[in-house]
Amino acid sequence: MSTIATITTSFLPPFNGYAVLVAPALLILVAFFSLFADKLHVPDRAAAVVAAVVAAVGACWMALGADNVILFGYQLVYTGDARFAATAILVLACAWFVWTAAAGTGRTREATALAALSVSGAVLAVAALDLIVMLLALELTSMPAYVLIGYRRYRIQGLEGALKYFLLSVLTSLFMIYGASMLFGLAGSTHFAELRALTQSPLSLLAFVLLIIGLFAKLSAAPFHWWAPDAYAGSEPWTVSFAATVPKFAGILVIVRLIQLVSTGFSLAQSLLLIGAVASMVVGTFAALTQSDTRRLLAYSGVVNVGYILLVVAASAGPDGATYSTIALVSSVVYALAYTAATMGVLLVASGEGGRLSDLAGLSKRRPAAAWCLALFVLSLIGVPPLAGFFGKLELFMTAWAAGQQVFVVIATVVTVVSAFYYMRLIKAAFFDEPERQVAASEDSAEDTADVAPDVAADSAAPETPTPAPTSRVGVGVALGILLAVTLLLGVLSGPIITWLT
Amino acid sequence: MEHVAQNLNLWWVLLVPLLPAAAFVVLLPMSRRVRNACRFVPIAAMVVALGLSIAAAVQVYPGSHIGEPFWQVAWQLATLGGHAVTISFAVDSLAVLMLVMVCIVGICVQIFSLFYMKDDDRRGWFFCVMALFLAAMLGFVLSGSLLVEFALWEIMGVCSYLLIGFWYRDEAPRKASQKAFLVTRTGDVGFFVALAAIYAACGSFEFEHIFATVANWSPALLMVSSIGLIWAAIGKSAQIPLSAWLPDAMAGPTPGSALIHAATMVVAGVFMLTRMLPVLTLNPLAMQIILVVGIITALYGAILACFQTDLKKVLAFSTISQLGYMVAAIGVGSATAAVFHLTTHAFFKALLFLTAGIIIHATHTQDMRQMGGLARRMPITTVVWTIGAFSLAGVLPLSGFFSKDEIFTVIWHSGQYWAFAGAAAVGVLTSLYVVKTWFTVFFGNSCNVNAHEGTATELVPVSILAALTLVCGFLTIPLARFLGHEGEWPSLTMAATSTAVMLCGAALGYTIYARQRSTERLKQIFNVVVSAADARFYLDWVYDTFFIRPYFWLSEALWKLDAVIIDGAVNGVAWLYRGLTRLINLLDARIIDGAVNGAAWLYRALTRGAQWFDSTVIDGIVNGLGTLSRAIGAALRRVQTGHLQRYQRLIVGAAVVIVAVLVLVLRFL
Amino acid sequence: MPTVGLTAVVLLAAALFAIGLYGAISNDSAIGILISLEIMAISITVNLMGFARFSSVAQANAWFFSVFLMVITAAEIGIGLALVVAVYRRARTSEVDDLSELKG
Amino acid sequence: MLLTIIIALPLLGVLISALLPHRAESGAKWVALLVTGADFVLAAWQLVQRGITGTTGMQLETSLSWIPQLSVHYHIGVDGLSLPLLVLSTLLCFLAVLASWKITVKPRFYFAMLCLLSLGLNGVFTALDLVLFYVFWEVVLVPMYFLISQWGGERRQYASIKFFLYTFFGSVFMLVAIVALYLYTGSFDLTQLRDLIAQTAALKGAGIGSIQWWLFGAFFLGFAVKVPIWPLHTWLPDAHVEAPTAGSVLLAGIMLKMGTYGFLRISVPLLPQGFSGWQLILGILAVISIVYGAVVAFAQKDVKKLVAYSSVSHMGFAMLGIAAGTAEGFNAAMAVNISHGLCTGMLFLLVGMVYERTHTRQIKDLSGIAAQMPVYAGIFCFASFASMGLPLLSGFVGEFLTMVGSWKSPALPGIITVIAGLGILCGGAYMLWLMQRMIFGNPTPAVEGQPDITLREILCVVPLAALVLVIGLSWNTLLQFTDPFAAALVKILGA
Repeated sequence: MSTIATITTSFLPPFNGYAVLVAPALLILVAFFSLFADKLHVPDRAAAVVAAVVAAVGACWMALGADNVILFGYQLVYTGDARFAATAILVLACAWFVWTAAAGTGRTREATALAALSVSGAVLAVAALDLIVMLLALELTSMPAYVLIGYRRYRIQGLEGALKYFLLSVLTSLFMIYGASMLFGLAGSTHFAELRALTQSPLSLLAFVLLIIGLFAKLSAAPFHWWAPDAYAGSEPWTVSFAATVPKFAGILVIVRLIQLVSTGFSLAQSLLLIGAVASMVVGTFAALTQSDTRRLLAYSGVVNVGYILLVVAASAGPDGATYSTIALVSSVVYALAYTAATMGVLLVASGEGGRLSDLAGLSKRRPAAAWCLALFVLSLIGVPPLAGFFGKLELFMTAWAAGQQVFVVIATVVTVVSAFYYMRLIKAAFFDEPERQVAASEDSAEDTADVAPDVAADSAAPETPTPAPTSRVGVGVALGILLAVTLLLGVLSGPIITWLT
Repeated sequence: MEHVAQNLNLWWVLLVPLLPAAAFVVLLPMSRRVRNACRFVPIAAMVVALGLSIAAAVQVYPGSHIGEPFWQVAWQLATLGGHAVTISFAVDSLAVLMLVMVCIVGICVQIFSLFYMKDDDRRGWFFCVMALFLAAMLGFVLSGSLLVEFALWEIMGVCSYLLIGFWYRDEAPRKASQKAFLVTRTGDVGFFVALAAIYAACGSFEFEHIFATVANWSPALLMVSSIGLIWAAIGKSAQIPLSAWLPDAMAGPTPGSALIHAATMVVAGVFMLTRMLPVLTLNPLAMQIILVVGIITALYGAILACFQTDLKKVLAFSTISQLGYMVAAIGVGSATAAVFHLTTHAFFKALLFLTAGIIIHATHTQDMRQMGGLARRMPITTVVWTIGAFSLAGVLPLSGFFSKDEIFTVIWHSGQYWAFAGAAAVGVLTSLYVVKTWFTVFFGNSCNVNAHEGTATELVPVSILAALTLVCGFLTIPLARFLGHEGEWPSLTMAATSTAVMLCGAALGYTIYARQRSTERLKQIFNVVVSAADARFYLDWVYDTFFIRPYFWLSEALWKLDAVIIDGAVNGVAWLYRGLTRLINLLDARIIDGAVNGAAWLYRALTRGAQWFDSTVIDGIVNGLGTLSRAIGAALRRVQTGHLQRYQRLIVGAAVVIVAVLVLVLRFL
Repeated sequence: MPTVGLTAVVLLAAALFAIGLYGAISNDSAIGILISLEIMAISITVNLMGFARFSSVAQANAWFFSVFLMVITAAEIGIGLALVVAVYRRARTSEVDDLSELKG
Repeated sequence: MLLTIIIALPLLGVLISALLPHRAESGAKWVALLVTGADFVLAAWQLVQRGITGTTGMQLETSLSWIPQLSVHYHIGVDGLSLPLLVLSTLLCFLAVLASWKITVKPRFYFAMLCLLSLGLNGVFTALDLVLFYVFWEVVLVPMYFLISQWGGERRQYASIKFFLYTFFGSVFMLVAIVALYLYTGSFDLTQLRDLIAQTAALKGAGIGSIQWWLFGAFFLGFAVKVPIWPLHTWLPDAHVEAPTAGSVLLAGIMLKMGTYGFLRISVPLLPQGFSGWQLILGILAVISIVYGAVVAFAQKDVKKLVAYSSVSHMGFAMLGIAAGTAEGFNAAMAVNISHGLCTGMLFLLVGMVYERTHTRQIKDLSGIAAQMPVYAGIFCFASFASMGLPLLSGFVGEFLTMVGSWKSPALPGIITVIAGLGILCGGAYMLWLMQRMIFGNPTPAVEGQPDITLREILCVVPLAALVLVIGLSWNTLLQFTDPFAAALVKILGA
């Protein structure tokens, strides 16, 4: 234990403040409250409103909280970047909850509960400095996501997507846990600081690789991204907007922190990450070019963006990477927020319309404000200044270039230019295409009611026809407004944000 | 020859060009009706300008050499890289002479057009543009820097464009104006290059600065600037090969042609050459070129004038040939001869044009064949035309004889005997076509019964010009001395030769045209020459086939290049993509049923992709990259088959591959 | 009888892990996959117990780790079975190969 | 502080006009008019004041740190090069708003986009920090894309996507060059970069193949697409034909100047050795642009396309001026920038007026305008003669100085100047050919009975015409600003 103390105190002054855990605790409470909402004769969307308020309070709490809080004997450490990440996650969650409260169709209580649990897991995961806590937090974040993907029980695609997501994730997380157990066995302790002291042996190397592969799967980085397109295409854009952003954000933080603290021991960490980065960029871009479904397109765009982040992480994992580790951490966190905010924005705009690109047709005529928000989110994803995407990419590429990955940065620039092609198709759909048929309900929602098999077993009580509560335009506006604010301000205020992160 | 003191303060001479300019500025914004009403404003302005120029002439009287200004004003136009660039106006003897000449002719033409244009509803605009033109010409004459000269040179070009195209409703004037402006601008390209070269050489455009440093210019620079200036003069003074625009310019109103295409603008080229003589004389080759061009143009103009049936075309070609004379005079280095001929020519050619205007107005046609026997119906016009025509031909007491004789003597003294022979031949032809027009228009069977004499407003200016043509001849000596050159009466032998030349032409003309004998037999004998002449020696044909038609073709071709090749490369992508997706679907059927584990399949897909990629590169379609990525994208989507088992195998396969690769790397590391 | 060494236990765990992995890959029915995933989880616990017993690692940590592992596995099975049942009710099959509607 | 106000004022316009309630939609144009008008007045007042005191070195500078980690500063300032362009940009934006008075399709967003475009343009011309410059460079791209794609002609979607991708393609290379410069010298600030580059050993090499040469090449790609220089120009005709009148006026009037401004502000002063390597290539490409633009313009059937190709030709003169590398050349480039902005702005406004009346831009349908609309025909002739380069008008200043500059330049052979002279002739040719077919002749059915030019439309054009005449008559009104900058530039190249 002494070695842990010396290492962590070298850069983290001890300070006991369990108050920081208020946010996750409140969220778990909200989850229980929303599960039993119908017992308390509370209207369906009230849960989402409460969750939104809690998330907002949690975000402020995290933002204004003290720095360098160490809990549970250095297992959970809220340094500057962890607090920023937690605030970011809570802001995203708050936006999602506001949107659900405003325009969630059908029963939203359970979705709120699941989301609240997942967020609390994510808030813990960003600060984990111990293998067990990390695994627990990651599982807590991703399990509700499996269920959220399959949320519409009466639609086979949703369930099929959820099952695939579940089985593949469990398989890869078992890889991860197996690797973690092996590392624990060899190093004698589960704390990252101890793992750094691990001597390099073929067995420990294999364990580390398995651990990283598990994390790759969580982030849907290439060779292990197969679940993402099917899982997202199966379910509604509303649930995908959560499942595609918050777990991924937590996964990014974990892998960045892990590489920063542990990788020095493993010389091959950099090449492994580079393989993952290049594979993700290449596979994600090519596959996305021919997509006709918004959710699938954003799934592949997610793969590409994770590729960019892995590139920076790989840069900081190199032999002389230590000098760049802080900037790498900072730029990857900033870029992760920029990317997730934009993706959630696009998906929330698409939730009102429907999953496929053709559903977005004529959006500029129906909902001009939403169409312009969509355009801004897409431009941020492309990386057009002065939006967040550009500054995120600028810092990412400059750090990677400075750390010596010039070749891969050139690949990344080419991928950015190619990505402009398929992102523009979103704008093209929203602004130029004319909606073919005037059927208000898109094909997904039509399916919701159509394939309710008549002879469904009694206990699953055919879903009461979802009394469509009126979507309050103000709520949708607020949700998109929050995300828009993040996209616009992150770029311009990147100066103070970086000072906060370091 | 004592020189007048240089410190005369002649600031008011600048008013001469400014008055018509003010008239233009006043008239421009007016509505059509108001502008028609105050047509007199420009005339008043010109009268005052004439007064001032005569006063200047008196003030400056004994005159001095060309290029030594009595008074000069300069101000700074701009600083270029810290180096100041100035523009200036200078009053010297040549300028004053030209001021007087231009003002006289200008006033006569304006008074004439009062009547001639009285029933045209846009006459106000006509006077407005005339005023601008006169202002530009007067300014041009007074300019002391090459840049000012060039600027006003182009303003005159625009005015001629507007005047030729005055009746823009019909086709001919529109085409003629554009042709005139473009051909003159072709000349201006030379002026541009010359200006750039001169500025590069001596860093300024002022004449005295240029003349001071011209001695130590590099020969290449001297050649370029002189060739450029000559090319510009050729363009402006309608010399060969850029003379095609002047005959077509007759489509404009006659008074306009009288002022611009006889008296003033076309001589601008000659005037500029006289101004830049000190530079040109240093370059013997340039002088030789000028001489050759002058003589050839004179011959070209004279020959074609004989074959014209349109009265105004005859005068146009006659102007071209007389300009050839002036250019030849400069070619042999004598500025005074050229200027003297320029002045006399201005008077009698303006006279001829205005009289032609009266005749056309009376007979309502420009075709000489429909005219005849006008002498009886229009006596005064006939007398006045005779004075002008005979002065053109070079009959003894008239001014034409003296100025032409001056040129003959100068060419003779220069020792270029071939040039003298050419000049003589032109003299013969000139008197030939003068006599021809004289007989066909005024004598023979009278076919215009209702032809009536011109009104007073027409005849007054014409008679003034006629008087001047009579008087000018006797001013040879004082004029020469005014320009600072020791003039003397033409020697007896030279006078005899030129009269002989004139009489020979006249006799030839009398025999052919006096007795209305049919000229068909003559036409068969010289049929080749006649058909060539009809086509103006194929000059226009050369323009069309070598310049205008290829230019149209080139612009179409380049636009297609632009639209097809450069654009095609960019939006060729869409067409390519459709073709290749069909190819992929074909391959698609075979891959799926092959149950392959992830790693092996990935490898084969890459090799096939590489082989397919080579075939596209070999075709050289670089932009296929966009399509390639879509094709690979489509191929990758094939892997995403939705079968869970496949995904699991892919994951495990990938993990195995990665571990294998890392282990290999570890061993070699 | 020869004492069982650390390497023996680790090898056993690795073998169990491999069996579970093969079961997950080759099985068609979802239930089959779930069961093999459980086998893999158990192999991790065996591995942990091996380290706890033989290597100098703090035993308490190993026990915590395996307890938490069991918690995670229990949760996963709960969700997994719920999903399989829901899929069965909707598509009348739990054969994974039939569920290939989502692709591209 | 005043400069920040000038830049940020249009932002106010964007916010107000975008957030107007649906009922008060028509108020948007008044808001835009007010904002751009105030912006122009402020900028013009600065110009007049600077005119009196002279502009040596950077004026109205403000520098705040924006991203300290990357040493990126919000550093803006104005000097002889950028002040005239800033005034031209604010003037053209004001006139563009005045010209689009009859926009009825979603006016709030239209005028918001115009104000955003004005903000971007003001920013580009005053930014003195490479990242800030790049940000404003891209900001200009987005509103123009929406202006063309939302309010354009039939093939507007194709034209806008092509416009976006062409410029985006160019600017990616520019970004790479900016980042490379930062990595070599550690600073983005334009004022310090020159001596930093001079000191860093890595960037020492001159001539082809040296690092400076490659950097100049990357910047060249970014700016050449914008100028546009010959092979990269195919987006211009499409973008112009499909853009609304106000869009074309701004696109041709001021956005093309961003390219030449980029060369004069970044490429030439910062990379003198790189510039000397590229000088001949630039010269040749410029002359090709001049002749190519003029010849192809001759074959056009659509008036707007003709004027678009004429812009390619005129900007070719600006590039030739820059390639010459002499004081006259740089003055010429800046003179062409301003005078082309004025002349082409006038031409596009006039073409827009004809389009508003006859709804056709095909030359064969339009003729005899002089008979039907005499005052309009007069102004059109004035604008055509100005763009043809007639002396006493501003077109002549630029073209003449380019000829003089390129002749004096040691790097360019004499033949280039002669070809440029031919280019001027071809320029005259297509303008006269257009006037002959469109203005003169008998009125066609489309032109018959059209009302003459109205007062509002005259107000659009008169300021431009006045400036063209003033600059044409006394060259010093413009050259007093540009000459100190040109002299400084020549000193840098000389050193």
